[in-house]
Amino acid sequence: MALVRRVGVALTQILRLPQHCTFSVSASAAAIQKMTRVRVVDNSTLGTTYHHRAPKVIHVYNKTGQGKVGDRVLLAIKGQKKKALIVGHKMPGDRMAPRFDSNNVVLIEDNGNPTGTRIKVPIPTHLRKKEGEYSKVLAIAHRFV
Amino acid sequence: MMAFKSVCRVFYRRLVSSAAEARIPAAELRRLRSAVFSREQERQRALVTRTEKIEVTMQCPGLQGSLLVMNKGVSTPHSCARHLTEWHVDSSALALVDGEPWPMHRPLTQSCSLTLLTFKDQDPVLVNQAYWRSCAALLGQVLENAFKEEFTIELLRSPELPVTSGSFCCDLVLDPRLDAWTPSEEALRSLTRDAQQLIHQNLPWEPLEVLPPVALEAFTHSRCKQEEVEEMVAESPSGTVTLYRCGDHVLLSGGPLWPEQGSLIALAATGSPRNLGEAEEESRKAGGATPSR
Amino acid sequence: MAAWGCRLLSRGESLLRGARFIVSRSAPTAESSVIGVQFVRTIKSSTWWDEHLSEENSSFLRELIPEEYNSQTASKLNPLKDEPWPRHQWEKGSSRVGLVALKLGMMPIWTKSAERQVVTMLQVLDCHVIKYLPKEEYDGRAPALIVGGKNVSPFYRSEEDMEVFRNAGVPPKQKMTTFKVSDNAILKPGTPLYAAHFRPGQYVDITARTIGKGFQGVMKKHGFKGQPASHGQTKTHRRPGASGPGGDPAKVWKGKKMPGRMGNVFSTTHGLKVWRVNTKHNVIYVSGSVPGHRNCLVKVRDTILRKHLEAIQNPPFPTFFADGDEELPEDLYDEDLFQFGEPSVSLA
Amino acid sequence: MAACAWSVSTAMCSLRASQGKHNRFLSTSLLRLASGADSGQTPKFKPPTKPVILDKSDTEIPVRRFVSPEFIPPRQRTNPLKFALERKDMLKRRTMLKIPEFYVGSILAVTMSDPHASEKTNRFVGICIQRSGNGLGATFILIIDGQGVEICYELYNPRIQQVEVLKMEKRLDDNLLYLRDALPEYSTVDVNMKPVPSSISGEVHLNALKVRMKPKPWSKCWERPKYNVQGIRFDLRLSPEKMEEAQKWAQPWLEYDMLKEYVILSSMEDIHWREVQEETCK
Amino acid sequence: MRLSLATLISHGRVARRIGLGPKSRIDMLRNILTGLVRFERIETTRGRADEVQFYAEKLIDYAKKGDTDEKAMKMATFWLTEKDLVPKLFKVLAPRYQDHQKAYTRMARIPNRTNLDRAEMAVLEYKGHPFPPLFHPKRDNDLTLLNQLLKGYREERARQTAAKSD
Repeated sequence: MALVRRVGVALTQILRLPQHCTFSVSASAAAIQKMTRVRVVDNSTLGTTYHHRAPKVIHVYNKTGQGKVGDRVLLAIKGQKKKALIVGHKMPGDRMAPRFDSNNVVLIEDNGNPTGTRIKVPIPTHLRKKEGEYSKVLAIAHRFV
Repeated sequence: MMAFKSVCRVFYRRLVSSAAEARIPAAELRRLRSAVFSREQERQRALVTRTEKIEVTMQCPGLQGSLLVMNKGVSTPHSCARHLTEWHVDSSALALVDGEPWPMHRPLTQSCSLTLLTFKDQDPVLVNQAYWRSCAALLGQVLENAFKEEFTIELLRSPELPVTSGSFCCDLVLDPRLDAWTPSEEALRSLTRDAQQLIHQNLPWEPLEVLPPVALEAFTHSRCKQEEVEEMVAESPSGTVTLYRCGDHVLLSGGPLWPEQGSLIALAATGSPRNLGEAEEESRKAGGATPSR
Repeated sequence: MAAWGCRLLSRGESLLRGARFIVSRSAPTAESSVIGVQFVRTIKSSTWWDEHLSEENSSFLRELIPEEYNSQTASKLNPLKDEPWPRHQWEKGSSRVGLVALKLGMMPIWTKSAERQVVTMLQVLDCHVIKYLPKEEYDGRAPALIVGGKNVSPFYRSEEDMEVFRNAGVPPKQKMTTFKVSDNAILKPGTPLYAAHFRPGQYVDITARTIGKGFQGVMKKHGFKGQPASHGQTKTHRRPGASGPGGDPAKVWKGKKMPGRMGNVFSTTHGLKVWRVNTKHNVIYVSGSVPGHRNCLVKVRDTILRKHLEAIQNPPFPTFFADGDEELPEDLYDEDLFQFGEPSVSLA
Repeated sequence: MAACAWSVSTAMCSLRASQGKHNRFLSTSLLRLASGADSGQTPKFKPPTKPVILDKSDTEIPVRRFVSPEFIPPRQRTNPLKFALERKDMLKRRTMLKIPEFYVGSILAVTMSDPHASEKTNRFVGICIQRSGNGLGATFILIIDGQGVEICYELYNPRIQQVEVLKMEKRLDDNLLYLRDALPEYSTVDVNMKPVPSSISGEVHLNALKVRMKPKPWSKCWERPKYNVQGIRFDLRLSPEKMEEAQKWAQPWLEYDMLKEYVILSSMEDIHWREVQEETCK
Repeated sequence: MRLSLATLISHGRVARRIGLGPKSRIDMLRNILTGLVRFERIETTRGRADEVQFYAEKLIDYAKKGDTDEKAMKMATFWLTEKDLVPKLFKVLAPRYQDHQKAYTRMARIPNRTNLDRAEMAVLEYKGHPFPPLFHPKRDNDLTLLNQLLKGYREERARQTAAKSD
């Protein structure tokens, strides 16, 4: 019994540990571009349930092909194509602006409404520049950096 | 170099000009003085009719006891240097004849011992003083030529300042119309430019020892200068004064000057009032001057 | 009251002029340098003073006015043969002289809205006008001024070069450049130029020799794309590819971009904003980067870009004179610039 | 009576000015004291000297000297005038913004104005993992985990409104960039942390903490001798063979190559220290 | 500023490539420096002498810190391959230069080597050694014009600073 409990504790620790980094995301020097593995940070079922293949960016909707905070991307997630919004990346941006340890995206519908109802991680404040388009995404965020 | 300041004192002393003294243009005055100088020089040269030999003993380091046989009244310390090496010709600034400072271009009159002084000697105090005097003389020459024809300028006797004061002086009496004139930056720049161009011409200072009447004749039109001649005659034991000529500028000097003007480099005049403890109202020109040797 | 004083003065001047006229007429040959008392008759031509002023006051004014007159004229008088050149007023379309400056390095600045800008610091070091070239000697259309910067040793200079510097009365310079100026902007050789010639808010063009990079390939030199890294490439990754059409012209066009020496050529960056000017150390802060390495001498002039010409309103013309009337603070700032003595900005 | 109260209050003020952290407790007690003096009708001699003596003993201990690293000019052939002008601006900025002494490893809270944040200011608490740049371009990076976030602050940016040191300490290394690859517990900081008082004299507290790392891959090969990292428990992640292999990149002679040294003269530090003192005293 | 290689070397920005690599370079310099400390005057090629000169000066700087200083001792034991020289460095050379701030060494060019190749040669020596001097240094006396002018300026500056501090 005790053994089972101990194993359980160890298991939960193991499970909790990779919460920060479930997989190796792409290197920090590169921006988010096609085939970048990203982390979905909202609580939508599509993003939270485990799948053997990590979500990947298959298109970036801007002219440069380099996704930054506030850009829309197309994800290949669990065999589906789904739009998402970048809310943080590993590549250092401007000074005085936060840099994250993972490439974070929030799943959105085609009209810009978020799929989930809560965002687990802090969101950079300069995303508010695009308040008009993504006000609903900003509304479900509960922490800003 | 920041410290070397040449000072030109301009006395705002109002000249009580007498009506009898007709004003002569400066160029005319210069020509006149130069003519008197040339005439006297010719006369003195004509006095030497027969070459007499004199013996000159050299006292320079490395040349002790060398004996040169020279011509009396014709040979100068400069010609002695030319008998030695080019180095002596180039670097000698002043001669010491029997212990007396002697300009390089003044003829020797008797058998004597001769020392050629250079700027890098063990004891270059005399040379430094001569250099400082030469700088003041040059500044005076520049100032005399710089003003327009309608203003009268009278050079006074330049006071001797020690080298360590970093400045040399040149006194002059300005036209009374210029009482309120203070030299602007631009005027000082043009003075500097004139000085540099004069230096580049590399004119020699020709010395000539004359009796007081000749000196008085040369400075007929300047009462200050005449007073100065009288003072100098009273000071000198031989009763003569030494005139120097550079180009067509004739001046009086209390001591020997350097042989050429080219040995001064980079003289600059800038205005900076500085009090040396004299009560007179004065404006000063500061500048830098360094020797080429 | 002021008008009254002016009137008095003008009256006095006219009086004085009359008196002098009489002097010169009575003694035309020997003009005395002093207003000789013996020549001046006491003239009672002006009755205005006798009418309106008491005797003491009028005699006082008679003494005062020549003094005033003297000080007014004498301060502008130039007794030297070497006359200063006339200074003109700024008109639209006139082109001023520029400067030679030393590139110190770069530093960040912030605007009032806390935007970061990078500026290059340029120090104006011993900058003087060296020579004036009239229209005929230059190109027949506009006069030019040669400006030099940074004093160097007078040795190792040719006699012809030294002649130029001697005529200007300045020490030899390391760098000399020519500026085409308009007729009203000419300056006398020997005039020093200062950083306050440029004012914050205006735009400048900067010319300098770029840093030499040596022999470089086309990808670095001209930004060609090169060839793929794989897919059957043999020894062809950074090469230029085809150099021209075959067949009809059957030649390589002139000016084809090829590998070769890169850099070490003069280049100009246009339209750099002057953010700040330090008048004590003569430092200009211009936005962005400037060609050339650190400690190199660059040529700075007013911009030729039409859209920035309006920013040049009433500049110091023909240049800034240190002995002029204008007293400048140590630092001149652009109005948008955050000054470090101010409190932190709070953005609303 | 009034004079007595005045003397007490001045003593209090001096105390408050000099004592910094502990002033709250003492000042309240003194306040009570002063009010007691007011109510009590007997104007007996109150000894206000006692706190003053305390003050003296405080000031007698030599204050620790610290010159911010961005004041030291780098080793290059730039005209010193450039750095002098920059330092002048930095000192001017320091008169308006108090930039405290802090080191890599200290826990800081930075408040900056942010037009996009609610309340228009943004406070961030984290560990300083790097100080870089010189002159006005000086930067420092704070790191906080949870979701790993780091912000690179410009020290002289006018947006910065306040920099407070919550905990002053040094770590084993001068650069803590490896915290990015360490377990998150080492870079997690309590946002509502209270400032830990530290003395302004004596040595700075050295936190000899060794961190445990996440499994490889890391952003850099921290085991290589080039980084000379002291604060990582390599034995938990790397086998002795791996550590042996890393020594292939060692260049032991570099330590002795005096050409590579950049000696920051103590006189240079003295000058900057004096400059800062003069400017802040104005 | 972009400097040519020769200027870079003369400014101490880059080192000459000597030997078979960076390690070999330092080892070679160590050997030469050990010889210099032993004999106080050595003859070597110009490039090597120029490189060693910097290290020789720095080693004295360290030695002046005293043999109790850990870093100084470490440097001395590394740079002197023959350990009997370590006491000499601390006990003889360091006291000798106690009054000097820098320039403990002197380098002079000598004619090119002829037996092996035509390499440029130089003599490197520590100042204050017992050997006869290589050449006599010359200096103008302080009565020359420039020295006098500077003296005047110096005194004036001293007076000004004194007046300012009052």
